[in-house]
Amino acid sequence: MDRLVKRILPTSIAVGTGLLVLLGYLLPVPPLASVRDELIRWAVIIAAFAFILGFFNLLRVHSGRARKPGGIYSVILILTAMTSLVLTLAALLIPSLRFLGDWWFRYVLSPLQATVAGLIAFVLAVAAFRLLRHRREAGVLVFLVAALVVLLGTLPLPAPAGNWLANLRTWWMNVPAMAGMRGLLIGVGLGVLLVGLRVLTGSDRPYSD
Amino acid sequence: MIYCPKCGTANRQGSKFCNECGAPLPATGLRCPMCGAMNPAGNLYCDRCSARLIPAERVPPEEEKPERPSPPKGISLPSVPLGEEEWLSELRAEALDLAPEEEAPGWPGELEAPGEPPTPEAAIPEWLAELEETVPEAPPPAEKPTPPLAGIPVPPSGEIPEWLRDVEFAPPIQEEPSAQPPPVAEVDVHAGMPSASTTVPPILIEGEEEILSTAPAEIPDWLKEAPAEAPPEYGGLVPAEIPEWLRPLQPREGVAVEEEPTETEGFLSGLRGLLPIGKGLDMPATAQPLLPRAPRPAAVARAELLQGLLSRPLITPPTAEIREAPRQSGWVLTRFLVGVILLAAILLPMLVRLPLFGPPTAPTAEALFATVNHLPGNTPVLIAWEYGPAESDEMDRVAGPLIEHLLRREARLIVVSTRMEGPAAAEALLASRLVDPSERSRRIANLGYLPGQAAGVREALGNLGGRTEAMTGLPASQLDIMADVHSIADVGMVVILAAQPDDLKTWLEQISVANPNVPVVAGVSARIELISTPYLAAGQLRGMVAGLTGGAVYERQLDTGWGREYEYYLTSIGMAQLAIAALTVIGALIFLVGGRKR
Amino acid sequence: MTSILPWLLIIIALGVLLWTAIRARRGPVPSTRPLPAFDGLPAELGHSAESGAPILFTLGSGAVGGDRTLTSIAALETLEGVADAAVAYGTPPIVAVGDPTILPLAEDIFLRAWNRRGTPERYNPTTVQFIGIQPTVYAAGVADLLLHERAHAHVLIGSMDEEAALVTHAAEGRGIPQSVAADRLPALGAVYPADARLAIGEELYAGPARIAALPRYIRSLRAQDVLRFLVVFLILMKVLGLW
Amino acid sequence: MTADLIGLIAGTLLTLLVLSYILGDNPLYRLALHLLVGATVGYGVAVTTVTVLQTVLPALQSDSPDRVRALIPLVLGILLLFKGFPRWSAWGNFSTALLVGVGAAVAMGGALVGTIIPQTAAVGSLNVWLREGSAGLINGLIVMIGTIGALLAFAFAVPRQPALRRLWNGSVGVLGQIGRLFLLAALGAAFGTALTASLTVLVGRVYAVVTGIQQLLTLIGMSSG
Repeated sequence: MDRLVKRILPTSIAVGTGLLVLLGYLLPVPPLASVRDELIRWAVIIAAFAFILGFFNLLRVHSGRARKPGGIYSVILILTAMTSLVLTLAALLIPSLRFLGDWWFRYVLSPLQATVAGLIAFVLAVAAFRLLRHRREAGVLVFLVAALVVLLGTLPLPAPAGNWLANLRTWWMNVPAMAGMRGLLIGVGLGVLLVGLRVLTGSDRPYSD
Repeated sequence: MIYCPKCGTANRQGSKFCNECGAPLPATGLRCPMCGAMNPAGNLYCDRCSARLIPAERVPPEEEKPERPSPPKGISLPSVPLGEEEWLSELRAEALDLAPEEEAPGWPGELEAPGEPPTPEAAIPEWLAELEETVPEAPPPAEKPTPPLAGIPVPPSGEIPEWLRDVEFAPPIQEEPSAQPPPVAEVDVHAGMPSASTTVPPILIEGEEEILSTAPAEIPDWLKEAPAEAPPEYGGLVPAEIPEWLRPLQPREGVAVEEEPTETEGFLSGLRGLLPIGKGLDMPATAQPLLPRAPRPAAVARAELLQGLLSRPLITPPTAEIREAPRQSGWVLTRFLVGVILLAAILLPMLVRLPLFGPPTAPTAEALFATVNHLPGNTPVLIAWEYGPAESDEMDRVAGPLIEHLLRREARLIVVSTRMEGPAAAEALLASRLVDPSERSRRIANLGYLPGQAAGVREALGNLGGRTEAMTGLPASQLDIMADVHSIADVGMVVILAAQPDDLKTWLEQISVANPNVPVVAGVSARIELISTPYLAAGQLRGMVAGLTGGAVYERQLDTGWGREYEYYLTSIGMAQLAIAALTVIGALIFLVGGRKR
Repeated sequence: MTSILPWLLIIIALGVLLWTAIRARRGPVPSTRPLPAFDGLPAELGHSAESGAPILFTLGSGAVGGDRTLTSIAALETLEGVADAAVAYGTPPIVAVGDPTILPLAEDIFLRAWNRRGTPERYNPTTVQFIGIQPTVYAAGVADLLLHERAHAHVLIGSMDEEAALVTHAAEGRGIPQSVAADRLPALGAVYPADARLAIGEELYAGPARIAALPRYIRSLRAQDVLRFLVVFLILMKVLGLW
Repeated sequence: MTADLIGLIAGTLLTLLVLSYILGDNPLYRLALHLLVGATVGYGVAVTTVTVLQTVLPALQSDSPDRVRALIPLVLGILLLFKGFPRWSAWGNFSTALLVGVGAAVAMGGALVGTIIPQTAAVGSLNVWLREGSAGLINGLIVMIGTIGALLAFAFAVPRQPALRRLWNGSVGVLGQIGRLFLLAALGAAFGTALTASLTVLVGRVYAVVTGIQQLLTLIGMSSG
């Protein structure tokens, strides 16, 4: 019984659904394709429940951290999470309260998210400055050149230098970078393919012991 | 399972070479408990001293489970048989010469002395030493058997004093005296979750009567069987030598004697007090009759103290602070300077006008402008709004002019998004670009968030009419602007606003299946320009606005009031890019000349 | 042709897996090249046990159930490879996940590891931490962990984009040794300059083979190599107009 | 109006707090960050919950086939919640198994149909190169060599027999070295584009702060004067 619940059934579920969905991709004929989409829809609904797990994990972690020094941040986080949850739910379920959700999204969520995204530019700049500190292979020069070409190529610098750089950038994007990107993509595809095969043959079972 | 001596990989029983590094594998087998000779796996008697290797009631593991993955996955921990036999044999050895000095007062000393599994402090150095000479291929702990307390599952074999086993290997213990002790490997792999979750392991030592009862059964064992090892020292081990703290636990005569297992096979048959391999497991059954008279309070106190020590966490984290690596020279400074320069470069153009850059050029954007310009009025346009607030600072300026152009062309905008924040982000921009808010219901239908990536998109494309308007909550079929739009087939144009490569790919793939001949254009982030250009070349995209530059070009063609903002932006970004390029080159030179720090 | 190609690839891959499985019995198998990003991990684990400070694992934000599932699975398998030893040494890592669907799978790894140790009661439900949904927010959250929690080393393995730079930046500032394995171009571009041992692209999928070193992982690397040459062959055929 | 005013102030302030990270990690930044994490998680949970309810509930009210179709994922979803309790965790295995199975297939399908085959085809499509004449041909060849090289750069196997190994290093090894350079070319380009994109965002934020402050000043000016 134990084995059945913990091992055999899950494995058969994973392998079965997996094969069905894969079939749906490889020969997208009506019955298979619709089965595939149905299963994917299920996965979406189940994944939504994972959000609840995640939410409680977050609360658990931070309620634990709230007692440690610096716990004030965790307290703030929990409070914000609750506020955000309530406001958004209200906005989505009660049209008359929509303005609350919109306000929250527009003046709190958006600026914060956008600014953190902007910080990426800064950390990348720092990384660029320290590029040669850590990487000492010959290839790093290629990286350096590529970064500079792309960086300066986007600038609307006055002609002729501007045009020349822009063309160089376009060429770089479409030829050397393209080659590297394709090699990378195909390689990753192969990696994915094999992990997938391991899962679909039931030899890898991340969902059970 | 054979563990490669070179790299520690777990190889299946019987392989000659390591699957990982190809090194030849030792023909592992059981080590004879008597003479220490290695015997081929499956031997019943030692080749050298023909002592029995495997207890009669125990089937050699490899027969039970020919196909076994390595018990502890990962950095493969020591091979089970070896580990067991080794530290046990040394345990016996130590026990002999250390027994006397147990008289010495001071608990810790006493505890460690009789070669019971070393405490963490003792354990760590062993594998640490390994770690020092780590070669990439060789996960160190693989090579030496680590003492059980350092966390290697040791098979539930009889040699270990009972009370210790309770502490160590709770799950493997089976209550049935008859049941054969499963080889630990099996416990790990299969019983792994089941066994432990079902049989709740005995709390480290519940109730001292367990100790009191079991200790007598066991302690004498290794004391008594000493002669089998080295007769001369026997004198040194007369019961008189039993440390004072153990004396109360000493069994009364008679009980212990009938306790002793008698070997029935092998040339040792008839002898008593041999290591009862596996026998020791039937403790609970035999425990009852053994209960001694009410233990002396002193004994109880000691037993409790003993428990206290044993029930401490297996490894007490050393007090050593984390190695707070010295901030790499000038990290803070570098960071600060780069930050200041960056901010300066961005702010400068907003304060003083810098006629630094010529007008931006973006042929693709101009092409797209032409395409949209020829759009017949009142065309339903499906907009895949694939960006959230994190990208909206860039994407709003890519999408803005395009959206405004569409609105001017009197198009009907049907917005969907596979991003959670998509619909809200869309509302924000639409509000800013829609001249007359009352127009909204006639111009825009925001059909909201499509969960499920590709599948969600497929579903939506097939059934646009079946969705609900996110803002008003009305079913799409009731919106007059959706009156004649039921699926992708009724849409005159598709606009993909994407900041992530996957989103663009997903939409293009799905649309090419659902309705190959609807024109598709895109407004993309500069980040995915590289990945988008092939689609443009292949004709899957009829036009594209890429990055702020593209947006600016489009804006200029459209000539709305936003031109100035774009000018600021472009100059600031240009300055920042120049600054970063300069920083990169300077940094490169510094570190090239200065060489690697640290 | 194009329609049968997927089948061809799958069948050949399966064939290689089977063949190597049989062949693994006798004779040596060619070794795989070392990958510093992973090979240093066991040592780091030991050092972390020594210092009592955990290793921080960043598993990225690839949702299980979506099209980045297998990247996350590969990351999880790599994590499982170190779980047993980490648990045995008594310093389980901190695992920061960026998508709730990875959470239960990552938690199971440590539940199982503690069960194998025979002390399930020592499993700590906050070993795996859900940091945030939106990738950038997740990255910033992990960076904050790195800056303010006791972490001995940092391992980033999973599906991320350029926001990964926020994380590596933090680790670098703290002077924490780190390994990064990413398979998406933006992430790779962003972390390449960082002070980290790097595993690029499909090397990420070799993580389990280097760490857990189970024969099945190594076999699948073989198959991957065979397919690699098949693809090269296909490219050449295409150029010659034979496909 | 007042709501928008408060919002404007709040937004500008929060932006400033986050931007302060540029000058160094500090409590204000951490405050803003924790606000952000909380806000996004709360928002996400709310949106997903509502979306699921909207998709599942109607189906549940409808007749048999649809109800079953909605019920199965619902049950599996609830089972998934068992993962929150270590004791009952095993009951969630069904749900995680389905997620893993479906996800694996989706990813594999994408990799096969969406990446490996089209990309392979694109690399070797001679006719496309020739569209741009000789230059196109040269570029095409460069792309081909680069792609093959990049692919071989990842080769994991290393033959053990010395002779074979020498041969290997001579062929695959060399191509791999070349490929590595192309990989780095792509990485550098990715770095550049990522930098450009995130710079745009950063500039946007700085711009937002500046304009925000301007607006506030004007508002104060109006109220005072």
